Amino acid sequence: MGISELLAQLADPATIKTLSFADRMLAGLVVTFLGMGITFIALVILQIVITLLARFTAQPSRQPAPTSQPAPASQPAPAPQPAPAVRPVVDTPVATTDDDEIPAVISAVLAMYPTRATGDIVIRNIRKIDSTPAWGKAGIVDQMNSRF
Amino acid sequence: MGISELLAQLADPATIKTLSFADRMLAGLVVTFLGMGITFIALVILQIVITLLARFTAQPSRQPAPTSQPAPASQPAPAPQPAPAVRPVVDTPVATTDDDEIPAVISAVLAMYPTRATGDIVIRNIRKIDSTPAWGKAGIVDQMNSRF
Amino acid sequence: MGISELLAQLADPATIKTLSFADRMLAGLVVTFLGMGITFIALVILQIVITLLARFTAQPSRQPAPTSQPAPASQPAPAPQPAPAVRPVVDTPVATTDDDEIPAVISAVLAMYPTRATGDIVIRNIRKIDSTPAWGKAGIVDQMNSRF
Amino acid sequence: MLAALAEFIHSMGIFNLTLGHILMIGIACLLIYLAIVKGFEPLLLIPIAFGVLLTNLPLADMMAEPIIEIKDKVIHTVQPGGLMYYLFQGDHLGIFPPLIFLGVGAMTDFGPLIANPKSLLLGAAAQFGIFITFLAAIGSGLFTAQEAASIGIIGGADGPTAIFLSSRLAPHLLGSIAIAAYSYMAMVPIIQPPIMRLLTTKEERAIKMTQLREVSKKERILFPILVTIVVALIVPPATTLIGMLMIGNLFRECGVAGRLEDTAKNALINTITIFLGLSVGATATAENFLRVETLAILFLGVTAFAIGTAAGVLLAKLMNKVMGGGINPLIGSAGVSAVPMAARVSQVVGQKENPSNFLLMHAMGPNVAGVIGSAVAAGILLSLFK
Amino acid sequence: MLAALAEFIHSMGIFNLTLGHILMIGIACLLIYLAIVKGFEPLLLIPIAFGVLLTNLPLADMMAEPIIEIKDKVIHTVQPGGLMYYLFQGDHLGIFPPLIFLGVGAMTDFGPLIANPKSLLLGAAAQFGIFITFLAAIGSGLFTAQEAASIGIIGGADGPTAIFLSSRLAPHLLGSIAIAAYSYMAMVPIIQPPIMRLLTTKEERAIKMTQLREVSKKERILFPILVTIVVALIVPPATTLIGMLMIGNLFRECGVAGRLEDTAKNALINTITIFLGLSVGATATAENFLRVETLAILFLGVTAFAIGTAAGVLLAKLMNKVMGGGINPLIGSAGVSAVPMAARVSQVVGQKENPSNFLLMHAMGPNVAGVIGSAVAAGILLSLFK
Amino acid sequence: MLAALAEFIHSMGIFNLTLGHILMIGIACLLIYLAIVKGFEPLLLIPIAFGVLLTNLPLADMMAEPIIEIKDKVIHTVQPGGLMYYLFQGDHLGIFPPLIFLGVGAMTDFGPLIANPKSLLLGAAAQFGIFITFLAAIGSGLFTAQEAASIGIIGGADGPTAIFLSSRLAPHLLGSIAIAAYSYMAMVPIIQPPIMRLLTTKEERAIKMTQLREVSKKERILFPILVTIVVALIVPPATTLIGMLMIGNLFRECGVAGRLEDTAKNALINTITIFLGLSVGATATAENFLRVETLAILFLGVTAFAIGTAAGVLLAKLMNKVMGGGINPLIGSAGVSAVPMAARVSQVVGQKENPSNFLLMHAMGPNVAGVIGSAVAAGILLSLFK
Ligand code: NA
Ligand code: NA
Ligand code: NA
Repeated sequence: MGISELLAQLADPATIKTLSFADRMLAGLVVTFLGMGITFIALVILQIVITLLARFTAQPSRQPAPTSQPAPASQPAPAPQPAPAVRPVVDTPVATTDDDEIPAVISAVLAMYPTRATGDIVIRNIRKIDSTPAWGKAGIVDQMNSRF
Repeated sequence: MGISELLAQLADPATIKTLSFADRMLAGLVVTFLGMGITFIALVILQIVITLLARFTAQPSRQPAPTSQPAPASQPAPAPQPAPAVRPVVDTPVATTDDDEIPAVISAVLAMYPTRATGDIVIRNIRKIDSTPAWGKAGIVDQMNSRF
Repeated sequence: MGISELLAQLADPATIKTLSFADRMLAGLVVTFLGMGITFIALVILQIVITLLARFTAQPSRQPAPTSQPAPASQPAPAPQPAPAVRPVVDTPVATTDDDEIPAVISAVLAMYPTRATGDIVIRNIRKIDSTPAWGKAGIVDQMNSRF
Repeated sequence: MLAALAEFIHSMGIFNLTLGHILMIGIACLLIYLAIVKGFEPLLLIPIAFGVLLTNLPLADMMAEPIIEIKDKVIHTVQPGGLMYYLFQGDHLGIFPPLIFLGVGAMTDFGPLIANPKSLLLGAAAQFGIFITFLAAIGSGLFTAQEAASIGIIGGADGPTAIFLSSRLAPHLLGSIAIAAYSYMAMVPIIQPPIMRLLTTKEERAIKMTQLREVSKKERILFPILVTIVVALIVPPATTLIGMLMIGNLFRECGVAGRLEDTAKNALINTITIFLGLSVGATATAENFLRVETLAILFLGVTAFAIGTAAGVLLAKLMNKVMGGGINPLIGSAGVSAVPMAARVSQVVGQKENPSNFLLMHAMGPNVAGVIGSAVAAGILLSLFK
Repeated sequence: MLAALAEFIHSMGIFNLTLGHILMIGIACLLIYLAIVKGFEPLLLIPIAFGVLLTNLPLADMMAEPIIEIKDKVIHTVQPGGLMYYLFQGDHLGIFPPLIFLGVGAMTDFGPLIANPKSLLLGAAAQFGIFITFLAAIGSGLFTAQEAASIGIIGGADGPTAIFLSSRLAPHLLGSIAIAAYSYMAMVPIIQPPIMRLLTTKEERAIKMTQLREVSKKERILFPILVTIVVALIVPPATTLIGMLMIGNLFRECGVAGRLEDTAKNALINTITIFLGLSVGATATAENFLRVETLAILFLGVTAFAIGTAAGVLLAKLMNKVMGGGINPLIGSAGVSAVPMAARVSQVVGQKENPSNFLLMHAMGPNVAGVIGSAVAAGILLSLFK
Repeated sequence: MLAALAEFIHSMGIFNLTLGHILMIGIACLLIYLAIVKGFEPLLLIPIAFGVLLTNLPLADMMAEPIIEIKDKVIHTVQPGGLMYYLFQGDHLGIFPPLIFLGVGAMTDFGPLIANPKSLLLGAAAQFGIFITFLAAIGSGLFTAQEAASIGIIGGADGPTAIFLSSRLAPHLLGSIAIAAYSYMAMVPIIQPPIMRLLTTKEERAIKMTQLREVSKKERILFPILVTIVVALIVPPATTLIGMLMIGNLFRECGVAGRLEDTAKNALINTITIFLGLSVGATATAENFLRVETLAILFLGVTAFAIGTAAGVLLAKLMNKVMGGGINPLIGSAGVSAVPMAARVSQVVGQKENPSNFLLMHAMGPNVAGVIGSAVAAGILLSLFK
């Protein structure tokens, strides 16, 4: 019995019961090799593609520091803080340098209040205007402004 | 004709027209007694269960005052205010003591503006971080922090 | 062949291929006249209705100035500013006079921060309480307040 | 050319307009007026009224059924149905009302009920309106038992429950019943006070109630789970409504599912409300609505509200006597549900008699109990007449 | 083992990739580039482009039809369909475009139109593009009347209307038509100005318009109701689109349904936009899209835009002459819809001629009138060719 | 009267309660306890547990199939199905899991993976758990290949992938598999650390990693497009999951679709989570769940997690040796996904050894790679066993 036929019998719920333990294990091992093999091949190709991507999009001397320095909102801070049940998070969907400073202002205003209360709130509402004003049309405003 | 049979005839749109007024009313009364009876039984059992629940969850000496003192956001205030068309409501999904104070700060900031304007706004955006940062995983963060 | 029949043949994917170019163009012209005619009729009737509407809802001496002076949130400002990528927009679903002033206060607070950052944010969260507190019931609160 | 034009003109709505259509468009406009200007349950009456309007515009065919074809085990839609037909499937299949209950549960504070479980008795008593009206509808000889049950449920003062029950028992009456239910819920401040004053003495109305105890978080979390189990074990057909109400409430109270609570009580319930309102209104076509039965439904519906109010007040009176005082009978009327309007009515009527009286939180107990009570009653009617 | 591996390798997408797939993947990437880098209607072009990408990845079968079986009055799905198949049902059954209109209505301020009802004439004139293009498509001999009507509607400059009409008349062209419509809507600032300058004199472009009057709340509330009734009575098949646009606007203007307005113009429209965009894009398979007809559609589509623009400007010119001045012909081009881009183009072109000129609010009137006009035209085409 | 009452009483749930029901209700309550008090994945376990509760309340029939009738090319629903039946169609037809992935993509920052593409190897290695467990399940003789594949995928530590695969291969095990997957994902901080310590030396755990490089916006935008194309060309059946994950991520990174990102990661994912959780839980009826196979699934599931963890750590160890150091093997365990819990575990275990060590961002790379890896593995299993 060839491997292909064995796999076919394994895949058919009607015939799998007829396989011996050894056959089942053999077929299972083939699936495991095939599966892990393809998984590795797929992810290795992805790795190569992403590595090439980095090379092709390399920017000579743009100072990228501020762009990504503030940790994205959806990641927990790495530092082991003293078990804070909740922490302030600023959900700015389209984070830019300036955006990251706005919450600081608001937080400063809120910090006028004494206790740890400010540590407990999340400013979730500061948003870029990008797609807000007229639905489906905003993206092109810049284009227009630069054209005329 | 037994009561069960009468009820069956009442329930069948094809036979209800054949019932006399007296039969219809009799059947209807049975439904009323049955219906109100079961409704009362169900809610009385619920009453007993909830009363028992209170007994089993009784806490000896935890001072619960501040937890529920502030009226939940979704209930209109009981006091008959001088017909305010709208009132400020603070929608804090997971209300805690501290949360209830944050809006006070913001309101105070807003109150720098003179007229009744502040009476007209709703601060809806102060939220606990509870489940915000990484979807579906936040609940366990405390558990981890306490474990390690 | 009458116009109706011609139109019927045009509308049938099976017969349109049998029409001559002249017939197709004739039928197409009929559709164009009919289409533009009905479109104009419909919109002219709408024009008349709206004009009458204005007459019937005319208010003698209500000073309407402040109601609509602030440009509605969903329209970009007309003035050609020096290519601002994004501009502050205040999304107040139910705009009233007072509402329009609240954002000014908040903006003023934010403006304590020096750079152009304030020009980049959108305050989207100031909302009237109208339908917030108890779902589906708020609209009638005024009615009650005025009745009792 | 003229023939083509004439043909087109005949396909215009205006040349197919009947008196029935005009009347129904008028009713739609009246409902919009009541919703916007008078503030009658606007969040539901506006979509319902617009649905009535759309469905009565001739030839718009918003409720048209799709034509399908099954070939080689694949379903093809040959001609799509109307938008309202598709939205209506959410009512017809019983999907929308429980999803609305999900959101209602996420908005509801059952604390006053947990603090005072006796409220449940008042929430039960107010369901008398449902069954007495059922009896009257049966007696009238105009309706089948299924129709009578659907009419009675108007007295439950709970829109989603009324729509859930009547979509299963009497779908052709859905429009009239929904319109009656929401209109009367909006008119609770007009319907209830005279009945409340009639059945109570000045002294009773002035009774002050002691402040409710604190309710612990543990109780709040266990409450929805226990209610679901208890109700489902007694009246299984009520499980869908009660279960969704309670999972919504569990999202609210558990403290770790704020995201789900937020969506359940905002985006989700609003979306479903628009769809449900429009499609329920769209069932009120001229031929369905302009009948003597509709008048009977409207009359029986207001009767159901009145009887429910009276039953609640009378039981509260009795409880006050039996339990040695301390219960203001005015809170009994809140048992009809119509959350939170009926509880506010108790508060306002009570405060007129005694300005230092604050009944609101006490009335919220029977008020939310009335929601559970109506769902239970609907479950009983379903198991009897489905 | 090697045989099994070989078999597996043959089931890989890469060994089934055709030139058509590669071209379409290239087109998808181009559209994503235009959307993100050039800002072409990103909210719709990104989902559409990604749908094009997904549907052209071989063997992914995202559009596979489900296989069902009916046994004992119960439908069983034997093999589920692809995700895009299910999402596409929302387009195919005509559900998504009206829901998008619901959200658009909740976002649209019809004030400028109410203040200046003459705008409606310009909104009508701009529909010439639809019908002239229809005529050209018919003349070309390449298309059936249904296909020609769907191509013409690109000139309506209104995505949901174009998708609604073509999903009913020519579903196989849906992908090309949607891509053309949204691309050209994004290119309005490139297409329109030369035509506008060509057809107007320097003096006309410099005309200043008097400020629009205030619009009362009552007018704003009655407007959506009246428009629905009037349009539906004249062109019943336009009721679905116009009705949903107007109920959305009523939520916005009535002042008591803020919750519904909020959901309609945020969570609901965004969700539908994602579903509609992806599934419309997924109809653009290589075999559907890589045809000479697609080139014809792209060419006819831009023609439709140009003719609509010209018709609007010319009628505005005429109105200016007939009505004794005061109407800047530049606002006529805004009648093609493409809200609010076309109105901004009027503003910018006008201000170049006369920096103290503010045409934006005046152009918003024809702009929103163009939305109504296109829906009316779509209704007429539906009633002629469905 | 008594007969009627007796009949009614027999239709009560409590008189139809079996031991199986009681056990399942107990399990539901235990899951709710774990979710709320112990914080085990509450956003999914609460809906799942409530679904288990609802489906095991006798006679509630929440999963009842609808009865339909086809007459004149129109489908009529004669008797509506249960609410859970309708919600379950979203799982059964494979619609909900990819929509959850859409939201997950909108929430996920793939930056750490782009900065360090070697992470992908670790994300691949951790999938060993899936296949070894598949082998064990096949060897046990208890399961078909379809069932064994569905059990193995628990080791992917990714809820939507597990539900997507098992809804297609072994729908009857869906409840047990989902419960196992989410429970073990919540228990990652308990399962992983001992294995990680066992397989690494103190020195290895103390290795400090250099800071990750900046990732440009261009890379972030191109990444989701490239991943979609590459994965789809190699494993077409993975396209649905990976494609939706990546369009969600594109919304997030492109900077011009904030509205869509916002809805995808809030209203939409929350709604789908509620529906998916409830309906997946509702498949866990007593007769489906209370079997020896469930115990085997639970045991095999935790084995899969353990093997995946070990494989990740061992490959990281190897990479550290081969590549000349600088790779802390602790980040390998994060390859099982369970985002971001597994990455946090790497961080915490590493910091115990060396308090100045910050592995979190380095572990996020394998962590998100594990999501891609599991979807690829699921695609391979689908193509082998569908
Ligand atoms: Na009630
Ligand atoms: Na248009
Ligand atoms: Na994984």
